[in-house]
Amino acid sequence: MMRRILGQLANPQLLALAGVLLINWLLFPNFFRITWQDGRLFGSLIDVLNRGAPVAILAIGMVGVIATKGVDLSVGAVMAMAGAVAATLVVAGYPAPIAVAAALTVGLLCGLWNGFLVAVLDIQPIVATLVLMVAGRGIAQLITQGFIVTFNDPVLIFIGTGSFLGLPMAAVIAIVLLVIVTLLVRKTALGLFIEAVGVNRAAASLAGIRSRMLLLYVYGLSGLCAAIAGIIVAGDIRGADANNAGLWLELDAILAVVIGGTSLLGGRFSVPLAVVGAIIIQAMNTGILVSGFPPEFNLIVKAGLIFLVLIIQSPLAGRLFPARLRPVQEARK
Amino acid sequence: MVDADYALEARGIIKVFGNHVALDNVDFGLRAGEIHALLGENGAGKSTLIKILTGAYQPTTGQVLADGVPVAVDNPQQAQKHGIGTVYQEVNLLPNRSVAENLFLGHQPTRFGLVDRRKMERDSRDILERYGLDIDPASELGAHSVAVQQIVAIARAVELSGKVLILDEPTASLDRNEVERLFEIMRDLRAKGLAIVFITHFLDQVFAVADRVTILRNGKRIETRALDDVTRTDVVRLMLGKDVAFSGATGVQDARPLGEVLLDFRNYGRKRSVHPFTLSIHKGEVVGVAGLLGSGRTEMARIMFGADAADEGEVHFEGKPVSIARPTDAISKGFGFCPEDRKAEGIFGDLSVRENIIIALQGKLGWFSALNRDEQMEIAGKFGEAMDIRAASLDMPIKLLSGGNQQKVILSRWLATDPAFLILDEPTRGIDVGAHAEIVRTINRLRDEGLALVVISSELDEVVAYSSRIVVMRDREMVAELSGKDINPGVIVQAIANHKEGTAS
Amino acid sequence: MSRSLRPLVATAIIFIIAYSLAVMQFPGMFSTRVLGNFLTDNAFLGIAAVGMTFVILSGGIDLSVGAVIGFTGVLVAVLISWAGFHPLSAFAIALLVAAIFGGVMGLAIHYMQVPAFIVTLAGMFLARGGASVITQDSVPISHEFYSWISSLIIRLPGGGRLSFIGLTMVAVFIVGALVAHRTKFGSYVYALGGNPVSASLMGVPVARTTVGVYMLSSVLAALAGIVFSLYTSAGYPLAAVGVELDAISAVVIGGTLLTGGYGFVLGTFIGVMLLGLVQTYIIFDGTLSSWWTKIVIGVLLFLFIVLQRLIFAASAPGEKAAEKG
Amino acid sequence: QDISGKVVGFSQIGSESGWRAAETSVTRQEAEARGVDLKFADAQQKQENQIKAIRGFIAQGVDAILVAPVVATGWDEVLTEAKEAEIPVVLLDRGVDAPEDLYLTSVASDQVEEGRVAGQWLVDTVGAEDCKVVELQGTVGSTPAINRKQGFEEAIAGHDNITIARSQTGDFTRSKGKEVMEGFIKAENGGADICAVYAHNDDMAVGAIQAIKDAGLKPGTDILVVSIDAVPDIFTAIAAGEANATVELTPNMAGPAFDVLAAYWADGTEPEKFIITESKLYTSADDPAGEYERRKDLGY
Ligand SMILES: Nc1ncnc2c1ncn2[C@@H]1O[C@H](COP(=O)(O)OP(=O)(O)OP(=O)(O)O)[C@@H](O)[C@H]1O
Ligand SMILES: Nc1ncnc2c1ncn2[C@@H]1O[C@H](COP(=O)(O)OP(=O)(O)OP(=O)(O)O)[C@@H](O)[C@H]1O
Ligand SMILES: [Mg+2]
Ligand SMILES: [Mg+2]
Repeated sequence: MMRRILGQLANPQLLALAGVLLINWLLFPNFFRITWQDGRLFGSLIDVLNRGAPVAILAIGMVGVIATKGVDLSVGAVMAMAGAVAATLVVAGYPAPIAVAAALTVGLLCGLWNGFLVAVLDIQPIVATLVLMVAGRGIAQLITQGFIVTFNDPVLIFIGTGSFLGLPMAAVIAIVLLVIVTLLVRKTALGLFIEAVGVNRAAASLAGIRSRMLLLYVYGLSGLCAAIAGIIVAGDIRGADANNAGLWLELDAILAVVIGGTSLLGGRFSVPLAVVGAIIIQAMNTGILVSGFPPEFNLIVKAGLIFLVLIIQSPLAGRLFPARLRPVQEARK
Repeated sequence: MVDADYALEARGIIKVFGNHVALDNVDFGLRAGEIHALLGENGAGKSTLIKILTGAYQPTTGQVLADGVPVAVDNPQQAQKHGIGTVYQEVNLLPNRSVAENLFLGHQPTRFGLVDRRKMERDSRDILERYGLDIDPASELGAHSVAVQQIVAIARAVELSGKVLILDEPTASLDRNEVERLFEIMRDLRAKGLAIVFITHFLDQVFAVADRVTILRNGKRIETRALDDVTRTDVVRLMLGKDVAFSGATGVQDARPLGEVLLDFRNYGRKRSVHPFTLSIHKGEVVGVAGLLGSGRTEMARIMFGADAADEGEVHFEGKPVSIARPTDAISKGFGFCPEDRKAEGIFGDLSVRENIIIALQGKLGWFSALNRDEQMEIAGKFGEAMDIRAASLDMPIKLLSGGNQQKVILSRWLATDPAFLILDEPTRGIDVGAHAEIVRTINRLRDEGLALVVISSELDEVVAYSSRIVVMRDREMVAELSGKDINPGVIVQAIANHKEGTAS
Repeated sequence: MSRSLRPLVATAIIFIIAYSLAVMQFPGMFSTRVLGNFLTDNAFLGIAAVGMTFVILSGGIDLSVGAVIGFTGVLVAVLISWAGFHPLSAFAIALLVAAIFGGVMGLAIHYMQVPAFIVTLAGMFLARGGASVITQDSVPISHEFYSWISSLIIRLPGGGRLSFIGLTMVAVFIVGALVAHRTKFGSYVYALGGNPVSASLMGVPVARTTVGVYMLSSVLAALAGIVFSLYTSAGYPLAAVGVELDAISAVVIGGTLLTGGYGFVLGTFIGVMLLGLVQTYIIFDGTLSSWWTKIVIGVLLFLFIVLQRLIFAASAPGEKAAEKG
Repeated sequence: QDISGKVVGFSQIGSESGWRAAETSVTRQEAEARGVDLKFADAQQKQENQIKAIRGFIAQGVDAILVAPVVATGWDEVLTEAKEAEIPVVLLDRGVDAPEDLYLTSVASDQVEEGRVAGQWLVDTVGAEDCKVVELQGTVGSTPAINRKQGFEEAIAGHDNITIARSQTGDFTRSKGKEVMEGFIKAENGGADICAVYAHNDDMAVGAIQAIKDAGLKPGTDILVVSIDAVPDIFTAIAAGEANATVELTPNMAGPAFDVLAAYWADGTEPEKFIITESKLYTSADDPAGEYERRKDLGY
């Protein structure tokens, strides 16, 4: 038992996270300092959680999609749409719960639309979701008419910037989602079915798995997660910025999932590790910020990180490292 | 053992996958002008050995020699340069490209540096003609049946084999005539001095063409002998490492009373797939389905299971009309289906053996009543043992198992759901004698336990052995239903061949 | 008609219909000027899309092309304007750098067995970041060679002009089509996209082909970058952001299957022209906000995909009809 | 002069910020007021799209073209084409590196001056006290980011008490502005060391203000906030004492442009080559609440 837990801790994702945090600490000695202030925790690590939350939430939705051998490129655009819907509704005088519900519904519908294209019309996921990726942001702009729709609704603002038990609300939402989704896939057979569909959809159908419904759910969840992230991001800046909200975040989310060890070819997946992936990305972003690096280098550092993580995960490294450093599944034997 | 006139030789090959030794110090020599059969149970290491000979795998230790000289075969391309042509076990061509391109990929004729398509297609036509295939070389390979694809694969390998031709179960999806033609070509090539490796599970075929035989068991080479020196029983004994009585069953068609009707298909059919057929299936009987390749047996099975929806007729289950429009409908009534194409439709390659076994049961239970790990282990362990599934661990990915063991896993998957009706499409294809007997025994046992079974098989002896009735398919139509004394190969062949010139053998 | 040809024909027919409808509404769109502009304005996109076609045919994807275009523009501009290189030697250097860049991505994809999506995403960050590190400014290029190239214009009656870069694109398409359909390399690319395992067992040099495909894509992206620098006489690190998505859209609209193995270079040409047509139409209309461009392109993508789905009734290779429930 | 019925093409950069959205709607209003048929094309931040749009306008034979160029370089060829087609071109809000005879005039603010005004305000405000400034840059490589940085640095040059301690890009957006500011606060001793934040646009400043508040500090007092654009939301902040100063960039570039065009069409009057709009500084002394009301319907 102990060995198994140790084995799990020694996986490349957590090692990478530790590495990034260590570098941050070297560059910025106060990185781990956390203080209590105005009823909330305050510090760079908390920022990592808070800022990483939207991508983590996207990754929670994305990981299921990727496990079914799909990908959802539309999440960034769906974030923009959800934010736009929530903001325009509260500005038009609707109560916040209705605005939030409407935004979530829009996200869910977008997800189901993607699921419909993938599951029913059998369109390759990249293309299917490319449609909403392109059109979705346009629709979001149509809703806001291109303006940043600002609001002062306390509920939305709380979702974006409030805190609960000292933790930023965004991080709390991400953690709750992580727990719910992890339980949902691991305590039921959903996870197994998702993996089965990802590995061999034809065989899954013949084995009595309703792969169409499953894909609909999975994409629906991804859309829902995107909407949640969209509301958080809008609440954070007290405004819906259809142009920039979630821009290119789909790539970060996919990256997070891949860093989390889920193959883009579908199959085995892990929700917690995808979230770890999101945190790694954010830890690096925050590290660049606090260490005072010139901004021109941001992208290069990011590219470097990707290669680093990929090299650690690749089969090549498997041969160089002792077996116990390799991913969990193999090490378990 | 060292023999200078070996055209191709493997010496001291050890191949380890993870912690599984697939080949253990194997020597294998191939002379020019011989047909050398390579035999062994499923998972004995035959395919692995030839993959090493052809550069698809690298040996952990050991050497490959051509004409007595050590050579490095780092990839299949180099093997081709050494004049080795190979048909791998699965049809491994490119369904998205034309037939001609599949034949010539890698060595297309060129003019001014560009591929000369006209010449390529002309040459292809000539080549295919030798195999009795009259198809448009420019057509997409994927549009043709598995059998045609198999022949194209063989033709390609023959074209590439300047010196050595390797055939890993090439006959699995061919009919008698096609097999005969393949043998002619093999003999012809042998006469021209080629060295040929032939892997199959059909002992008849081995004795029909091969000169020598090498037998592998559990990754070890057991024997290499001239075929003249051995008998069938010797071979089987060597393969299994023990004596087995041939289950050369002559049919248990004693007039056992049939159970009550479980399923009743009435004018059941699907346009452009299967003509409407009428068939009732009783509890405790095996209905065998015979027919030539492409006669629509698989399609019939698929609509019975709801994998394709029927658009005509009706079906009654236990006397009541039901709708079976999708596999879940069928499964909820206790159906099970082992598909013909194991790799594409049967196994979940990356999932564990355990998950592969429990998945249908779990599908039936639904998401919320998930089996926990221990329950899964118990179920998988039970069937693993009952079916004698040989896997290092139930947690290893099923894709690492040999074909026969994969088939047993899929059968276990359905048995775990406690089915009332099983459809088995070619359950014994590409399976060794031991596993074969195992599966036939299982079929018999299930029937005796009161299950209804539909079994599709191309091996007439086998169908005859366990079927209570036999349905014959031809041109996507059910043309005969045989029972009682009619259940013998002769009658079946008659029924298949009826109105067709010269197919009866 | 062969199955894989049908989407191509459908795309071509739709282009003709769409263009006719547009001309009916705005007769000005049927002029040599607009037609000439189609070639010139889409030259860099077209060239990059040819590379993308190869990548997609091989079953991969290349997200780095937009960044490589931007990087090449900056590199060329800096070499010419700051370091005083002759444009031709600057071009050679840029193409070489791109070849190495693409080659490394290909090596990583093949030997590290990492999905192309991720490797080229890292490549995108690297190239874009590299460009901003070299300069953050837009660097103008004023060299007589550039003016000379710009002056190479065939004037058509009716105010139209066939520019050097437009014709370059046409040439790249022709060569691309020849390579794809008439060379061994081309057949290897299709083989890889069809089934990499089979391809390898059939003796396709998988490593070399993979590296070659990404090299080709990067080199063509660099060529597109050069064309872009000729087009704007400058190098700008933020140039061509998101062009990879336009290129992918063009390839998809042109009837190439994103899973690889099926498609035509010519289809991509029509795809590029169709995207250009949408933009030109919206410019002619002149009342639509930018979000309508996005929505229309999204809708178009959708229509095409569905249409191709209907025509190309069989599903992706390997996943046959067992889909129910 | 009456210019109604004229067809004018407007190639806008995009709608990436509140200010730009306002410019678009003001341009539309101005066109409508004058009866001009405005053809609008939005380039989504891409120069290639702008070139396409201009070519499209030329092919349509419009009477004039307005361009808000996304970058300064690369316009020679397409402007030459416009000139050959005898279509006057007016540049809005940014200049280009092209021969001056290729366009009629350029209506723009002086972005370096904007930075300078902001910097000067800071110099005047802090006097001789030491002041560590953190800077929120615009999109890396964009012209306004480069110019506004330059102007600000010019203004504080020679005042050794004022230093730029940290400078990162906030991509001109609120959310990035907020995130970057959070990082700055952590890096600078919980914000205690920061004396002022200079944001290249108001959107980032609004984000930064929230970050400062979240850190338990008072924006406008503990940390001075100065930015550029003068969008409505910053006036709300100034009125609340959370921001200190903003430099106006007027969204009405089209008004002067149409006036110039009207004169040009009437009798071929060649206007001045550069029409510079005013870079006016607004602080709490300038009736921020009133400014907010004046602007809130302009479409920011
Ligand atoms: N890539 C692989 N990784 C791990 N184990 C493998 C791999 N390929 C084969 N094996 C294992 O090696 C053993 C030999 O397999 P091989 O495919 O050579 O058997 P075979 O004799 O061809 O069997 P069959 O008659 O079923 O085709 C099997 O136990 C199989 O599980
Ligand atoms: N006359 C024909 N022309 C073209 N293709 C055919 C023809 N008959 C059958 N086929 C194709 O051959 C394939 C094999 O058919 P099917 O699977 O029904 O045969 P089967 O009797 O089950 O044979 P098997 O022994 O392979 O299971 C099918 O894909 C079918 O489309
Ligand atoms: Mg084998
Ligand atoms: Mg069959």
